[in-house]
Amino acid sequence: MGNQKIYKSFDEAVMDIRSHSSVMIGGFGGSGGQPTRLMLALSKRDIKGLTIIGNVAGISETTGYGWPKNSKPIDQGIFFKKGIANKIICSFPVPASQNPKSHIEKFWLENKDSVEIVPQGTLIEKIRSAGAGIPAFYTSTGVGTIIEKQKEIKFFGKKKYLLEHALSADFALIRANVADENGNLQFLGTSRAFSPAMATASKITIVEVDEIVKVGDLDPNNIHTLGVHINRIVKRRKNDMYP
Amino acid sequence: MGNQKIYKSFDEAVMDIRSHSSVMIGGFGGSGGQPTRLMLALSKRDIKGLTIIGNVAGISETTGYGWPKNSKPIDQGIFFKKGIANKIICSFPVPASQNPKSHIEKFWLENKDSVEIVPQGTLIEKIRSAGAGIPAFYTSTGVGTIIEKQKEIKFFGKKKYLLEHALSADFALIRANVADENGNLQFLGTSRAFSPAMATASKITIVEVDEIVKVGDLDPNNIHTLGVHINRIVKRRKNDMYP
Amino acid sequence: MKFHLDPAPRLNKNQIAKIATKFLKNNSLINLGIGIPSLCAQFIKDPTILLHAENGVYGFNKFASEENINTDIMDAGGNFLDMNKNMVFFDSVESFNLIRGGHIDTTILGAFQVSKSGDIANWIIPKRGIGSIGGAMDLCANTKEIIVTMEHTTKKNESKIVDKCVFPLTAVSCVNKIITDVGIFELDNNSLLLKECAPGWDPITIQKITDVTIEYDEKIIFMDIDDV
Amino acid sequence: MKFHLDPAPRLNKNQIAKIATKFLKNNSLINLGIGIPSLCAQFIKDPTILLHAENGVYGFNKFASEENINTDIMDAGGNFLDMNKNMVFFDSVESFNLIRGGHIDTTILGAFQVSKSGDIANWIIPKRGIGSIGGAMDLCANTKEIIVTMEHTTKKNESKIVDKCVFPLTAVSCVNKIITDVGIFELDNNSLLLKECAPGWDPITIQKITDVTIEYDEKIIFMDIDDV
Repeated sequence: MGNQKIYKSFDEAVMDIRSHSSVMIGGFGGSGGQPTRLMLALSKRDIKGLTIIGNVAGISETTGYGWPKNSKPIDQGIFFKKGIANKIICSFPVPASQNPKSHIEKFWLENKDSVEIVPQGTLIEKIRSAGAGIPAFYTSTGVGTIIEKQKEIKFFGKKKYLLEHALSADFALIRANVADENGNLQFLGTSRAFSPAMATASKITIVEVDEIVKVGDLDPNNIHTLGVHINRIVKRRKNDMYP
Repeated sequence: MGNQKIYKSFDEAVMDIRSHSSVMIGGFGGSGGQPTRLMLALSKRDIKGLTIIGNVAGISETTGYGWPKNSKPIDQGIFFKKGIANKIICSFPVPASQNPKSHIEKFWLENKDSVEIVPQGTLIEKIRSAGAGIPAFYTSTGVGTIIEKQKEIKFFGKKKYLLEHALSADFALIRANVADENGNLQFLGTSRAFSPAMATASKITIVEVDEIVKVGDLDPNNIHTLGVHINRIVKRRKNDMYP
Repeated sequence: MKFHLDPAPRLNKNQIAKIATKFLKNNSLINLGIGIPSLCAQFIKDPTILLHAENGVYGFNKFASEENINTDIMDAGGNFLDMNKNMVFFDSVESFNLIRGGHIDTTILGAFQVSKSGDIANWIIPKRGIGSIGGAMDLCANTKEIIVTMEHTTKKNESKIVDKCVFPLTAVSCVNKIITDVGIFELDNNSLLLKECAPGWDPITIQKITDVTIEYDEKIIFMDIDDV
Repeated sequence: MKFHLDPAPRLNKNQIAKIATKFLKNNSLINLGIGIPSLCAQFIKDPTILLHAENGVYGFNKFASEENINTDIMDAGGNFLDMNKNMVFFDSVESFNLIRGGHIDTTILGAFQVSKSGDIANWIIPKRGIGSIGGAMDLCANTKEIIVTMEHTTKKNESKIVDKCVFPLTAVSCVNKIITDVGIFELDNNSLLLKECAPGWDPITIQKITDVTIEYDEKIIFMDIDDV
């Protein structure tokens, strides 16, 4: 494959993300799995109306969630602060303590339809389903709650389940520890989270990595995301200001 | 955890599998991922009426499928030869060339309901669903074919899909390369196949391995099957007659 | 929290957490919510009990000290963890297969309200804003056993055990046990059974601050001050 | 296979396989069925084309010699493979996510019958026994492009391209291209378009052994004997 997937800069890698695209943001929330540099590059684009899909959505900047002390947390709120997104699909958009308000909460106060909350397990399975060619599945999560509203219901045995639909996106921005030139990825620790599923569920997946190695350097038994799902790879510089 | 999951013999590990149990057999078909010694131990039990669930079901003995030349292939047909099974759910029960007839085919000639053929991707997803708490999912596989019979149909957009239900079992017999004492497993190459999903979908999962290591000896980022799914571990002797 | 009717001090958060851990079984996989439940970890001494976090890890047992942080090793609450040899990592798909698939034995979590039928409300107080579901709905709908740890009353002295939850639900008919700062309760067949009273408390004083009728029998336990 | 009406020898299996490979695109993920399709591997020289097998591997390119067998490295046909650096392994769940999720660009497979509407029958001849589906239904229902390679007629000289399949179907309306031992066909909008004729063959002689009306235009290609 050579290195045709390798991009030189974060800016170049997100250059074709247009207004009104849907963009998945990998990781779980917090600094570890977050594609911080790709997010910063995207946040500088002169576009609007993005739909953001991510798990813990915008609480790090206000609470420090998942960031080391004395760091400067950045989260998905950056797209709302910059005015380039108008919708987010996530599971955890507000901190347990509500002050100060995050950029996403401020936006939500004026645009109540801008935040769609999905139970976390349903959100990841919706994304996984999109990548796996499954248009919909049943789950008992959310039965008897507000999540049940306007959902199709079905009983299996005596138990009640909700029909949940696949969720895909135009782009996924993810972070991994290492990529080979074919795009095969390995993650470290809890930084894997939503990223492998998102890579399968989006038309274009862009990954920022700490290291790029030759094809054949990774153990073929331990590839966390298959290279066929990865379109672009950008290497992070050592020792920049974000963890 | 210590080593309470480690069993000394294959016979002991399968001792409580009773008549009319459902038993998943891991791997894909062929010698690599097949739990051959657990199968041999089970085949000696004085029980009857097992339901076997496995992918390529019984073609190795007659065709040598997936076994080295000059070896003595054993496959899931052994349970029918010994008369302890009366049902198999699988995707590939007969070889492309039909002679000589396998034990499963011979049994089928007298018991036409004894073989249930499921498309391979649907079979693995049914098993995965059972382990993942999803009672049913939709797939386009099998639309317009005999598989569609008596299935619920649903359109998503203009495309037609079939509803497929989760498939669980009482026991799973699988083979892995290495286990730690907590039951965390790693597989090699294409021997992984159906085994990780089966381990999540059965009440009791029993694994035969080439090697048992201490907890902490496996890379925590590269565990293929989580130890919580594994109940019993038996180590294979080096250099016995089966690959 | 102490009110003029209280016959004795209520248990503190650490005491509630410690009590909850005594109900955990050998060889079980446990999920701890944020708040009081997260305090349980320090009291779990059985090495066969594995702690699970939604973000893709189980087997952890303590937070990392500030000088020893690895941003790739975190729990679902955003706390960085120390490594130990029982820990394994996986992605969110597998993490929620564990939850949705019923592989978690016990979830301990907090609540705004619990009803006598076992409904739980713990994700949103509507007047406060958007709310956050996270993994709570998955955990409550699919875990074999749910233990709620919470203060018995709100800051306004309102009962958090109620006939019917007012706040939007997290899941229905799922709570098995409630451990509050005044007692241990079991929910069974639409009944609230008081099993143990905090030191200095008794069924009558507990009933006074509880909106649901309490049932109990002669086997009821009065905790000793030395046990908590 | 040669019949008295044949104007020239039919292509052999290797020739059919070689022709099929010329339709494969750069950077594509390909699944090859058993029989003629498996012969394609040897003709693929583009290193960006990755071969996928249902049992959990892609990137392989050749069978292992008998003295170099590793039973943990096999294709879906039960053939042992040599390692190369492009290969990666995964389980059956992920393997079929690739298939069902539409991540396979092209599947090349054999067939008993193909209809002009693109239906394919390739998993059972009922009078012969149980039949085996394997991954064929998943591949046919979900791959972006399906190329069938097969002999044009049965041993009894019956057309395998038919108005309507008689054998039980593998999938409906999915075949894009058919490569037989006499020509290359495209299926489009319920029409059978003849694009290329094998050396010595022409539309009229091909029509004689085909049960479906063949369409073709002035751009039709007559293969040169040196090209196959």
